[in-house]
Amino acid sequence: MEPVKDTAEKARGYEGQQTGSGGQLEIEPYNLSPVPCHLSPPSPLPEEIIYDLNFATVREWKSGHPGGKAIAYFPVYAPVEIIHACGMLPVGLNGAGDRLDIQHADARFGSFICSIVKTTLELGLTGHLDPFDGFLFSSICDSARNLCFVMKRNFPDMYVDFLHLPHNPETTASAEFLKSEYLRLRDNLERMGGRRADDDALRRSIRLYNENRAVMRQLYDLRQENPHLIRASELYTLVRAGNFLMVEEHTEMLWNAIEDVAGRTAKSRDSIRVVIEGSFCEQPPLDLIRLMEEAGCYVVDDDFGLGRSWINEDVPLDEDPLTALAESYIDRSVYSSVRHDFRKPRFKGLIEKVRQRRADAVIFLIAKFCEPAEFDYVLFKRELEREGIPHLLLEFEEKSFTFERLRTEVETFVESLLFD
Amino acid sequence: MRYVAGIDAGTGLTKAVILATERAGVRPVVVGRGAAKAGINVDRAARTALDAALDCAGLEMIDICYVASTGFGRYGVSIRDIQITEITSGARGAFFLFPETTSLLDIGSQSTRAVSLKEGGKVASFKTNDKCAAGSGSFIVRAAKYLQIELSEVGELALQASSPQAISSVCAVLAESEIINHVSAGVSVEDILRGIYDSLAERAVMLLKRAGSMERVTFIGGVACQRGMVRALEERLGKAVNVPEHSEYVCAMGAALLGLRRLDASSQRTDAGQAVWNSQPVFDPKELSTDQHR
Amino acid sequence: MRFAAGVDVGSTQSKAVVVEESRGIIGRALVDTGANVTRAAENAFHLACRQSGISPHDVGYVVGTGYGRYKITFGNTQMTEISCHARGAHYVFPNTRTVIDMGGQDSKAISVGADGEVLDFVMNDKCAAGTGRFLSNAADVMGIGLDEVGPISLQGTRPVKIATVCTVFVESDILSYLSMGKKPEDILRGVHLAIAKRTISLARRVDIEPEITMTGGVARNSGMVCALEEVLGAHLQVSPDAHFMGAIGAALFALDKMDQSFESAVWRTSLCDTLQE
Amino acid sequence: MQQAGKTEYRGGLHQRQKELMLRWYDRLDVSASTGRPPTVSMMISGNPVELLEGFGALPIYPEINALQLAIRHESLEPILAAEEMGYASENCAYVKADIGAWMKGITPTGGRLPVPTLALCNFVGCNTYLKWYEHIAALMNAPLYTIDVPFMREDRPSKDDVTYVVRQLMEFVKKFEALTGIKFDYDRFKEAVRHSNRAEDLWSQIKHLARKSPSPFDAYFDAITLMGPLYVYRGTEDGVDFFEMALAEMQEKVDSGEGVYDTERFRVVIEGPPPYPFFRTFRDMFAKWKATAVASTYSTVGGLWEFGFRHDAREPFEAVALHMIEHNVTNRNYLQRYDQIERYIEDWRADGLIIHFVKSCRLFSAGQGDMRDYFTRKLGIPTLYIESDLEDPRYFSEAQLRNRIDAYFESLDHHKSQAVVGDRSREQVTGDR
Ligand SMILES: Nc1ncnc2c1ncn2[C@@H]1O[C@H](COP(=O)(O)OP(=O)(O)O)[C@@H](O)[C@H]1O
Ligand SMILES: Nc1ncnc2c1ncn2[C@@H]1O[C@H](COP(=O)(O)OP(=O)(O)O)[C@@H](O)[C@H]1O
Ligand code: SF4
Ligand code: SF4
Ligand code: SF4
Repeated sequence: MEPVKDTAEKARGYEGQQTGSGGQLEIEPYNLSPVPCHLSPPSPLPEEIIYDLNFATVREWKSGHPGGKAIAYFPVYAPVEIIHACGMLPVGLNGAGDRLDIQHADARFGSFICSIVKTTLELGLTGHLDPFDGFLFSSICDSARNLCFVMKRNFPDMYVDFLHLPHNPETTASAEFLKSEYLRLRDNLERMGGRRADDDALRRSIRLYNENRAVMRQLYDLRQENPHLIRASELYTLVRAGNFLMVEEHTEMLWNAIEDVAGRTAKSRDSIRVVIEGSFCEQPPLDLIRLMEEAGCYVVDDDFGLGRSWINEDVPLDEDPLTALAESYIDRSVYSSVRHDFRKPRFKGLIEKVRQRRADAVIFLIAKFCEPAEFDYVLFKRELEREGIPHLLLEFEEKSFTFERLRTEVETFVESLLFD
Repeated sequence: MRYVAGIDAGTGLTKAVILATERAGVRPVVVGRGAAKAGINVDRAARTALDAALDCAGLEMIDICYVASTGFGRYGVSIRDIQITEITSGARGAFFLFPETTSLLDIGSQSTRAVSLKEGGKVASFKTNDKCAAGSGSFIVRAAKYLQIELSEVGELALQASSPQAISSVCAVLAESEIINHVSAGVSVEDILRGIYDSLAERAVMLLKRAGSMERVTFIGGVACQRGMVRALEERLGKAVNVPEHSEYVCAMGAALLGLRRLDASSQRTDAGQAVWNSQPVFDPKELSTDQHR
Repeated sequence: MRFAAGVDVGSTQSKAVVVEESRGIIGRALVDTGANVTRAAENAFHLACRQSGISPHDVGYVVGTGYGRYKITFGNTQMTEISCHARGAHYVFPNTRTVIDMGGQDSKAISVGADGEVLDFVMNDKCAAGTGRFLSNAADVMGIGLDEVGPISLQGTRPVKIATVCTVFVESDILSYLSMGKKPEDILRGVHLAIAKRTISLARRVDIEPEITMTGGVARNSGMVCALEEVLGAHLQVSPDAHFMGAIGAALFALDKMDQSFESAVWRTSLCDTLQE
Repeated sequence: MQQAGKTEYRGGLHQRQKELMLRWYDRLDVSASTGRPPTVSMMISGNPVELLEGFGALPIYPEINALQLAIRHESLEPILAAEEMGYASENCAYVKADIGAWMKGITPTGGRLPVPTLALCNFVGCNTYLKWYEHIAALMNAPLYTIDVPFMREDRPSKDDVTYVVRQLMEFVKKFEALTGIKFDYDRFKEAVRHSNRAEDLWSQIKHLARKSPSPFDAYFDAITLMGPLYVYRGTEDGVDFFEMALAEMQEKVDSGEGVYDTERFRVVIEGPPPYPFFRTFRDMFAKWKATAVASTYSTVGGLWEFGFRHDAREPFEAVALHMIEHNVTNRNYLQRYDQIERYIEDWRADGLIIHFVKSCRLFSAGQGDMRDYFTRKLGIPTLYIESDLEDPRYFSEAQLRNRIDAYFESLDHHKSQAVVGDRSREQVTGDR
């Protein structure tokens, strides 16, 4: 396929550029010490992994696991444990960033639709998703839901499934319903060639993911304390890389990173501490994240790609595993604009986050046409204003690459908080 | 006497202002102004504008202690000591001229910005039209070109409108065909222009509302020197707005003011909060974003 | 001898074409539309007649098309430019199956049947992004004549990426590229490619099948044709009359209207029905 | 015989519809000051209006409020008001109009609207509903309950799906009992289900009359007039009477061979909601070509009955649950919608499909390009794709739409003239029936 070479080149371009634009920051460009994992040396940087539209990590895993299946899930709240327990590789779809020109998908999805929906279809239509054996969507928003069925029509030979995540946690029926939904998924996966995911297998997977999430939380805490030691873009790529790796490998990668960060010294800059909200699904370009740091923001918390880290605490191991998973979605999951829980409004969650991370401000980094996030902004805004927390709304598209206007806005925002 | 320059590298015009002040704490005065058409070379336009301002003030480059740049091309001004966004500097400039200002409207050639201010002329919140150029100054430039009238006459002509004709198209470019329709339907140029101003004013008020308060509006930017627009805006707001003389220079002046503060701060005290502006690395947009793909 | 004419009143330019009974084109004219649409249409029509060496009174039937078609006071009826472009393209290149039309304010793609009838079509949105206007603007900003932008862009080897699609915002993009020291030809090439991608992604909504004919004023821009071909990976037919295609189609419809020997009676009746409204 | 220019059906039926709707608004006005009867705000899609009958409660449909504003050209003001609050220009304009109108105290009739006793988010397909109700609850200070309805991700709903919804319906009943102190009247509920069954049957028969040539009514523009009573009065005797009257009138027209226009030149299927702010203008664009919509997906948002589903009084809760899960267009997946349209085109004998892409409604629109692709490429059905909005007048470009619609019919005309030359007789025969 034609775009293959192009992408590899671009990935290298990014690598070179990391030092280029960051050259004036005090922080040394971050380098992973070689991870002793199953990847062929030299092991790729997380940044290469997450922007690799050819999914080299997936191809490699598959060649190492003959007959193994890879399931791509649309960004958020996917029960990766179940896929893992079936002996499959769960892979989070990130969209395509600015690495792919949308040529076909625009025609299928018209205006007013967010970019990730289009790039996902485009990836499929251009054959980039060939390494996968199935797609998993869930009830996060109307666009994503319709995408699921458009994919189903365009890829009739693929396993395409849709999970209905409950929106009414007030009723006890919802956990039961979700369990039945998870059971259905498990059976479907088994039918398409997965291993039988019995309770033991499920528990094993949950344990692995519990550990992974714990390390991730640790990294986030570390960053909150020392935002000058670990850059937002760095942490971002590290966490994101988990979408493409087997969970064990990723956990190891994170442990290495923690070690590495602990050994760093840098002097802290006078920047404002911000929480980033609204980038849970479509991902902002890496340069935009960098730009925010350069403009004087320390990102102390974010919801970038809730993909992996969406359960706040450990999933209990002493219960029936599927019930434990279902209850975890309902009671332990991270809030976002596409998870609905009327027991506790989202804005409370945001205010809590701001306080806990000692942030000065909130930046809403919202994908253009992401309706759930746009709706929530109204209530978030109301509440932040009541609490006197400054905030800024920015819109991005994953495929944008010039940020003059955004730069002006972020700089002004920082100036308004720092100047005098 | 100390002289500080502010340079606003806009998309249409590059403007420079020179401020003079005896010592810290004394209200500075504007001693020179100059402008140049922003062309391909931002730096050259900045120098030309600054030279014009220097001429006007009867000064030499060597007299300038500090240069603050602002505007779209702020990173392109090589002689700058600091760069500030046009929103921050516009707010300062407006506050300097009209201390009662609660909100600021700045309509330039491509962008419209609404800012709400807090005490001291600081920015409380702001909104810009980032998705679409509809409602900005180029709308008028285009219309003037199309109707074959001088840009400087547009504002006055619109004041003579008797029955304004609404323009519904949101797009600066597509509005042309609507204008044609009106012309061929025999609508007078005055009425069309007023219609354009009404639609610009509507968008501007919308933006102001989104940015926050609208109590005391100061209107700056190139479009503010068009009286028809001021009138349309006042009618829509239902109250008078402040329009400074030389409205297009307000951002440059605001930048100079902030530059002056910087100068005072660095010569008098160095506390951490201020030092950031020195320690903060100056990024050149060239190094970022666009270039990396090549 | 009787004649028929088609007048295409576009947003930017008005075109008129006169055909004779044997369907040969005998005159064509192009004027800027400007502020007075009706006058522009008249001017174009009269010029075309003069060029054909006939008097406007010799013209038996006039079909108006284009965005200003309802303003043509002397016309006998109107057709949409979609039908007209399809017809015109089919007349010039009988094997045409797809028409890509780029004008001053809109771009469209039309899928054409064997008889030149419209099977399917798409048009761009209510936004000037990615149209001929975009190009004229870019030309203005860079101080280059409209005739030159295409040829210059062809010399570009390392096209820049243009993110903005807004015709107004593109100005500042161009300026910042210029100030970065990018070469004008690379910038223009970037602009052309950006529009080409946009247009093709629109055009993919219809079946793009060979032969593909490009029509409209932008077809005169060799750089754009080349960019479209590159993005599409297919050859485009461009007639020297590309700009007049809509007017040609309209003139042919006008001829049908007069021509008693036109086979499909039903087609004509239904056309008459349309006219009555 | 109707004139070509006269495009809207106005008769006794229309009058009756108006009366019914005004009466409903009057009762809401009374409730606003007295608190009686209690009210439940809910969504049209798969609305469980029968349950309210069990309480003697009245429904409030924010969607109807919003569309009324749009039809009266009053939607822009509330939309702008909502945008000032921070809503994005892309957000569903229904929500913005409804919330903006609430904040500004604008109502469709000028009467008052009560704060709902309960904001019931019957989540049937559209994720925007969830946001809408969250906002209604927050801004109006109304108690909120959500009924989460599993999406149609497989061909048929599973037992778990039905149980899940039934349990929530029961919880809603308990919650509403607690809120109002009114005891749920099961028999009245059953009675309402029985009425619904009858009204649905009549409605379905009416829709099937559109299979005749000429169709006695326009299943897009005229059907919308009939949809109000269907949602508000379905479970009542008034509703049944209304639809009996409607069926009789339509049948009469069929018997006399009367269509929407003097001649029916085109039969089309329309997908997507109409542009309410320009309802008339939009309709006239079709009238010009004497094109009748013989079926539409939009008229099935509240329920899809023409393929056989009826509420079953023997298992009333299950019936309500099934209606919510399976038998309305919003909770059905995209591929099921393709099937539905395909059946319309075949069984209602349509010449083509018109897709109206509504910018701010992703439920309908996300993926309509693929739908277009499917119908043109896979099935070879002439399809027109147009864009505007159902509520926001700013997205309506009259000249552009007219251009597209004209071009579409110009080409459809050509198609037909080619195909019909030998086929005229068939139309004649069916037309005479
Ligand atoms: N002589 C003039 N008379 C009236 N309006 C003018 C004049 N010169 C410029 N303008 C208006 O001012 C706009 C430019 O405003 P400005 O604030 O300089 O923009 P920017 O900062 O983006 O360059 C032009 O688009 C035009 O509408
Ligand atoms: N000589 C030329 N070279 C290149 N492009 C041209 C030339 N003349 C016209 N154009 C392009 O054609 C466009 C007008 O196309 P046209 O089909 O006449 O549009 P419309 O029908 O809307 O008036 C202009 O905007 C311009 O970009
Ligand atoms: S970015 Fe937002 S709108 Fe798009 S798929 Fe994700 S949640 Fe849905
Ligand atoms: S509508 Fe006009 S001004 Fe707005 S983005 Fe499009 S071209 Fe630009
Ligand atoms: S998005 Fe569409 S279906 Fe959902 S509430 Fe809005 S208009 Fe209704």
